[in-house]
Amino acid sequence: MNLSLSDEQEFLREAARGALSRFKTLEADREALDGNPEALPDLWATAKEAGWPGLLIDEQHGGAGLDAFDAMLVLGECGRVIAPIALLGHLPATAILNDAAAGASLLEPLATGERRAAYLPVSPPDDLVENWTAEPRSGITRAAAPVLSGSGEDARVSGEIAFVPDAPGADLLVGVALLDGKPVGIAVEADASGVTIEPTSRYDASRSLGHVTLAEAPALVLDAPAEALASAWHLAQALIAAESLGSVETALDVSVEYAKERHTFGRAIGSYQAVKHSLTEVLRQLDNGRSLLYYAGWARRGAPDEFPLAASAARSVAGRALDNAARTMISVHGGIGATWEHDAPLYFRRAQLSRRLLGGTAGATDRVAGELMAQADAA
Amino acid sequence: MNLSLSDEQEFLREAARGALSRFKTLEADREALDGNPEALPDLWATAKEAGWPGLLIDEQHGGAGLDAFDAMLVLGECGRVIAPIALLGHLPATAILNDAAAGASLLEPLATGERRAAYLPVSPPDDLVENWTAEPRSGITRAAAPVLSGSGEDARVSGEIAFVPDAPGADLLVGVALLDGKPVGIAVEADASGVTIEPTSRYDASRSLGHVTLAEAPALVLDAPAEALASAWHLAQALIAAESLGSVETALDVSVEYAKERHTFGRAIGSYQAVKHSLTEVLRQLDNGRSLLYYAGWARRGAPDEFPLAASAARSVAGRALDNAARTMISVHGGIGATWEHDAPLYFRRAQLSRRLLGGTAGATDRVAGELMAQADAA
Amino acid sequence: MDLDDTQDQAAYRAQVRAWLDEHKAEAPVLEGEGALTDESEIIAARRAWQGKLAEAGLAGVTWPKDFGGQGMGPIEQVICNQEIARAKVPGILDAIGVGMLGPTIIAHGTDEQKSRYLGPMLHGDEVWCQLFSEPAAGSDLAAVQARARQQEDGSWKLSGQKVWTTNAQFASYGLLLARTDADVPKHKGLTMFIVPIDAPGVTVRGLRQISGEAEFNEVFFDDVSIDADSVVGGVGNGWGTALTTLMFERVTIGLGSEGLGYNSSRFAAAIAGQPDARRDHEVRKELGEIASELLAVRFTGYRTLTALQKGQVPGPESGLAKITIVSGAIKAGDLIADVFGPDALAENSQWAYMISFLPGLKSAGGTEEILRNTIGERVLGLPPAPRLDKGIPFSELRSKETAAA
Amino acid sequence: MDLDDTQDQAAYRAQVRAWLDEHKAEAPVLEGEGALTDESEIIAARRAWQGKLAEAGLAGVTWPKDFGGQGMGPIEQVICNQEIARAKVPGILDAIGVGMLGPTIIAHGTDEQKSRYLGPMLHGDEVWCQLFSEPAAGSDLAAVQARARQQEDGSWKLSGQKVWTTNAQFASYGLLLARTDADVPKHKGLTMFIVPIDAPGVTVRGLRQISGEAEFNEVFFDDVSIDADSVVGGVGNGWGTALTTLMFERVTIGLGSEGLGYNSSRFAAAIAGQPDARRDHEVRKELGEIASELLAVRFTGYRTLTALQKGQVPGPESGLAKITIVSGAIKAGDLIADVFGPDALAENSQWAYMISFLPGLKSAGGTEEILRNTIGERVLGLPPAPRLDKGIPFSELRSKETAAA
Repeated sequence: MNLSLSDEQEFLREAARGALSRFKTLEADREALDGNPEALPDLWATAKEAGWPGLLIDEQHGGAGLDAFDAMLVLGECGRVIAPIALLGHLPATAILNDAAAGASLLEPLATGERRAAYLPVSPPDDLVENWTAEPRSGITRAAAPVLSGSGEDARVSGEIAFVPDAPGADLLVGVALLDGKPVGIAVEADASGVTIEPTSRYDASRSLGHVTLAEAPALVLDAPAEALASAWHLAQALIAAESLGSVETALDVSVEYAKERHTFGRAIGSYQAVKHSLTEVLRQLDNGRSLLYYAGWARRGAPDEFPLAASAARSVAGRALDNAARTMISVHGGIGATWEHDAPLYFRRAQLSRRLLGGTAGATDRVAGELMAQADAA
Repeated sequence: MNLSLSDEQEFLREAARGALSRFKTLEADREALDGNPEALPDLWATAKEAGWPGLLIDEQHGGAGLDAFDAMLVLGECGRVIAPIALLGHLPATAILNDAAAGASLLEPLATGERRAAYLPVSPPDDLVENWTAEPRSGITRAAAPVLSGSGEDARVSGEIAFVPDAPGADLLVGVALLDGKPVGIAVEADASGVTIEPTSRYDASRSLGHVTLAEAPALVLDAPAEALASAWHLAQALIAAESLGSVETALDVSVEYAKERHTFGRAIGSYQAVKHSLTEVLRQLDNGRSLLYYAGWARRGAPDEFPLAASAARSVAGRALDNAARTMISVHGGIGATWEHDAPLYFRRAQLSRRLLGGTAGATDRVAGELMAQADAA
Repeated sequence: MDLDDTQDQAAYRAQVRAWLDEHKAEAPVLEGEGALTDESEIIAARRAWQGKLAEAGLAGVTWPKDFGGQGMGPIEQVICNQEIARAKVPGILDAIGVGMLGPTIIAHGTDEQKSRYLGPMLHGDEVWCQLFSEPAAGSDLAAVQARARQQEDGSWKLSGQKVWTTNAQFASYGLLLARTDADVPKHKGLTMFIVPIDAPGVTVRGLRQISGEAEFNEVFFDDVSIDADSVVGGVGNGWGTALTTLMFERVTIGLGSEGLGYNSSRFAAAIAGQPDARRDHEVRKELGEIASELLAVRFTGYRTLTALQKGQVPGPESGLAKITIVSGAIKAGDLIADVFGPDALAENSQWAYMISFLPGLKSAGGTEEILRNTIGERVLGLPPAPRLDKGIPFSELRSKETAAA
Repeated sequence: MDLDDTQDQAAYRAQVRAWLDEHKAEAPVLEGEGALTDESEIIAARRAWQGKLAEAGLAGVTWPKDFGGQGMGPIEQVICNQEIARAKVPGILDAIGVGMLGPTIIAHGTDEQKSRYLGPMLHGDEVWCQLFSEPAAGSDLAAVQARARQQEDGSWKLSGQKVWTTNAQFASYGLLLARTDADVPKHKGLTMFIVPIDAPGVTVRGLRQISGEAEFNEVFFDDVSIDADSVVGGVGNGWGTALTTLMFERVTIGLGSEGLGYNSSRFAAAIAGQPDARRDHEVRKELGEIASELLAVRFTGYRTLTALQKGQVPGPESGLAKITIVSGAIKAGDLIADVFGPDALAENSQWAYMISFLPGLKSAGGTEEILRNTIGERVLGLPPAPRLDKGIPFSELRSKETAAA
């Protein structure tokens, strides 16, 4: 029984914090929101230096051969400073390829970061929805997963997946398609015929999104078990949870500092219960979220059956935590917290968008209920 | 534009408060919980004296010819002291009979209170549920409404309705049955053949309930339009809302007094924001609920199309207000508020049960959404 | 209990409606077909329109006749507001001046001030702004630091900064709360001034909000000269004068229709447009709860109006309506964005704008926490928290705070 | 990062499991088939069972060997708890004594006290209770008024009232916090005593809760004589001694399994039994949110355990777990009663009992408000609220409060 970071993990986290501290990411986000996306720093170079692209790829293929929890530590640091970095799309994609033993030629350039992959979010079935479903362009009804036809050289995939994180500029698209209703892992070259990636952005300029359309696009069929394909979805849930909790940490730190300094009616505002208790509530949610990150980080290999539950629960708690932390950050700062020049709105925008990506916080929460009731049925 | 009480209404309310103050209803309620239901005072005699049974019956038939809002004022006073009084069952029943011009022989003894009626809760269709449905014994799925067969002398009704307020001891049961799928108003003598009333009680000893079973019971078919039958359901919603807000008033008053007197860490606990803000929240909900009582009270005659919306909204807000007021009453009082001898648990028990009767607070909330979306469609 | 007009009220409504039917073509178009886009054109058009409304007696309905008003009651003001809304034309541009600042001058101003300022204000020839809040004096308004020092000739020199100022970018005058004596407790050393915004040393800077739009301004005062006769309500009486303004603010809110367009019908219509969402129990529960509370606010408004008709002044509890509106609209924004997905967060989306606007509104005019304190103490009679600033000269406060920290 | 046993831990687990497999037939049956019903029989049986557990080394696992413990670490204690739960047999009866009061005596008691009291406590021959809280000293524990006055012969006379006392109805001794000097500030004039519950002048009265059951007791002391040698930790050091007990309370909670049976699986199983409810999005959202938070508490426990293994003492943040458990269970009760309808509120329903029990639990051991204050100040480093009772002799406090009111 040991739920603490290893020295290597401590180092990984500190190194990430150090590497990202060299960039003024928040200022860049604000400028990008103002219509200058080119203000965003190219953090992929930093990721390559640090070896993050290969975090989940076996060492034999040039990766670090680490696991979900290590990746979550890095994402947490990215979330702290709202770093515009393409790992949320890249890492689940590499996880699928690695599980599929996709081979050196495919894996090595992705491990070094020479090439970048993006994960096409397709959610696995649950106790209510029996199909694999894709992110829809709009609304609460999920869309049909892409469909695969043919095989080998002639394998073609068609379908649309909306709001794909980090799709613009990706070299390889990795996800799931249905062959006669059965899920199959696929990899599609971004520049292949029939592939369209419509870059898009919503509310949070630091988050690069794309609507991906596949029209009879040539696809490499991966030898990945359905579990690995489902696991990638849950990994993405765990990663965005870790990223969100990183943002919560900053939101809380900044708010606490301000609450100590700002005085009203002759007292530091942090001495008032309304402020003190709302900040304590942020801490409570953060602490619960952290515990679930440990659960998810352990379960992916330690108890794969529980990984869907663990990752979904982490996403559910982390999503609500960031919602609340960002709103609390604004209100603790009073009117000034709602002004353009302040950092609080950047965390608020991040919260608003994250909540609705990758199936949404609500989708993860629903899956927690489904998984637990399935456990109860089995018991 | 005048949203205030008339002098008559002020008088009606004061008179009710005075009449009920002669009874130790809370002590009696606690004793009844302890297994001595006979401790509950017979408040029907008081109701008769005050003329409450005839509130909604035309003067020509011995009633007061007043409207929903006046009845809500009386129910509010009953809620303040959690009076075990059978008006929640009687008044909607008399409203149906009065709208159906059921005739003097039926109406007069009910107006004087010589006889007591109980309303069989059957909810009208909404935008999701196209049938009239009855209170179920258990679960979230509503049961089928009773069915009528035959006509005139031979009219017979069969079906079950669970958790009928004030059914035990009632002389007449009034409600809705379906004839070839169409809603028809019915009145059934409680002592008629085929009628079974299983007295029951849940958590709140001051609330008399009964499971009513009708097996080919002879029924008087009423000449009441479907609107009148639906209106009775919404009237019941408005009445339980008013009753709940009366309970909120007491819970708030008692909590505020205690918060002024009780000291901790050298200060009255009411000077702490945590206590002050939670009591202010109870006031906010109470104030919103009151406004909606005016809306419902006005709409039943002033804008019948809006009565379902108004009554449902009042029930929705009042239900949440009582939930929160009772829990706040307990927590403001600290540990002692959760002890048997304290009054707070009585308001808590009332809140827990009321929330789940007559379609539940949740059902009313759902109808608010349905009504508003239907309005939007029409606009 | 009755929501209908009396005969007189119906007659007045008919009269207002008739005028609007006849003149609404002259009103500036702000939305849809052929809407004005240029900011200054919009302002000019709205000022002209306010002038016409004033001529017709549809502005300052409750102002005394002597000052160009109609000398009518709050109910007529509401009828007027309702008819203007019904005619789908803009209301007056300077609602802050006519609703709050004018009445303050009527209550506390000198005859000269009344005759000089009220007319142009009512007709929109001179727009006004409220210069109360400061970076370090928002919820704690009496902590204002803007400093006015009297000169030998009786005039004043003003320096300091104000914030959250609406309309300052095109205002002619502002009603400003300044500290004129720092050696007395903070509520005592305040004075209210009329300040020309075009005076040398006044700088107006737009203050961008989360949406990126400058919905408020910061106003800086660098050694600005103010005439001796621009004091309103007497030197040292600034706090009392400010309370009058805030009271009229509550009245204005009380008379305002349901919260700033955040009403149940608007949100229900949005959800109704999503076939799957409208049948989802979770969505319906959220919508039902939000809508019930917002519906309540409409009738709370009617109750306030009833009280106003009886000459009662709305108390701090009217702040509860603001809390309900803001928290309800925030929940509605969350729900709608969940139902529409990321598209609800697109740049041009009305929902994205609302979601961005609300967090600022939550703090505007005193945070929710301060509102709840005031209501808990003044309405429920709960004891105040211990005050560390009671009876202490303002000049010594900060040092005391730092010591306490 | 790893949730599995080390070899040593696995070996210990096997050993504990083996003993339990062999002896669980001797454990008292408290539920289902042939369960004991008579209260006194149950207590007697559970005391005997605690004795057997102690003999086998399955009680006081972390106690030093000298006092009959195993001198093992927190992890072994947890393994022991887990195996006892797995064997579906009751744990020790006197968890409060063995978990909190014994360790306090080990830390602050005299050699005589240790040799006299620890053995019988561990074996369940003498059950203990904690006599700290009073009607006017709950969250503000240092405000205890129970008064102990020293006599010429060095013995003490005790008068006062304690409340929220678990197990007092069958306890032999209590650890009691009393005021021995009212003329010094309230934290200074306190002393901890060992009090025999059968002493003349001690009255134990059951305190019924919302459910109607007496889950706690009130204990009254009327001029009770206490020997001089029953002081624990020295006269005037009662506050420090009490803090030790509260620290061990947090450790016990940290080692405890997920909150008092309020866990995600139990609630999910209840909902799963309702075919319509389990497919309802609203119900699933509620369940999912509640369950996620309760799941987190389990792993927060493992994190606490990891810290304990490293010799770290759990800080006040462990109170966050209590807040999560209680608020989660309250929401679960609401949800389940909504799903089952009024039947969930029937007398014999486990849910009705839970719904009735939770409001009291919310206040037990310090209200949530006080917990949040403490965490905000000690964990986040936020400044405390102004204290009106700092440095003031206890005897003068009440008058000051009344003045302030």
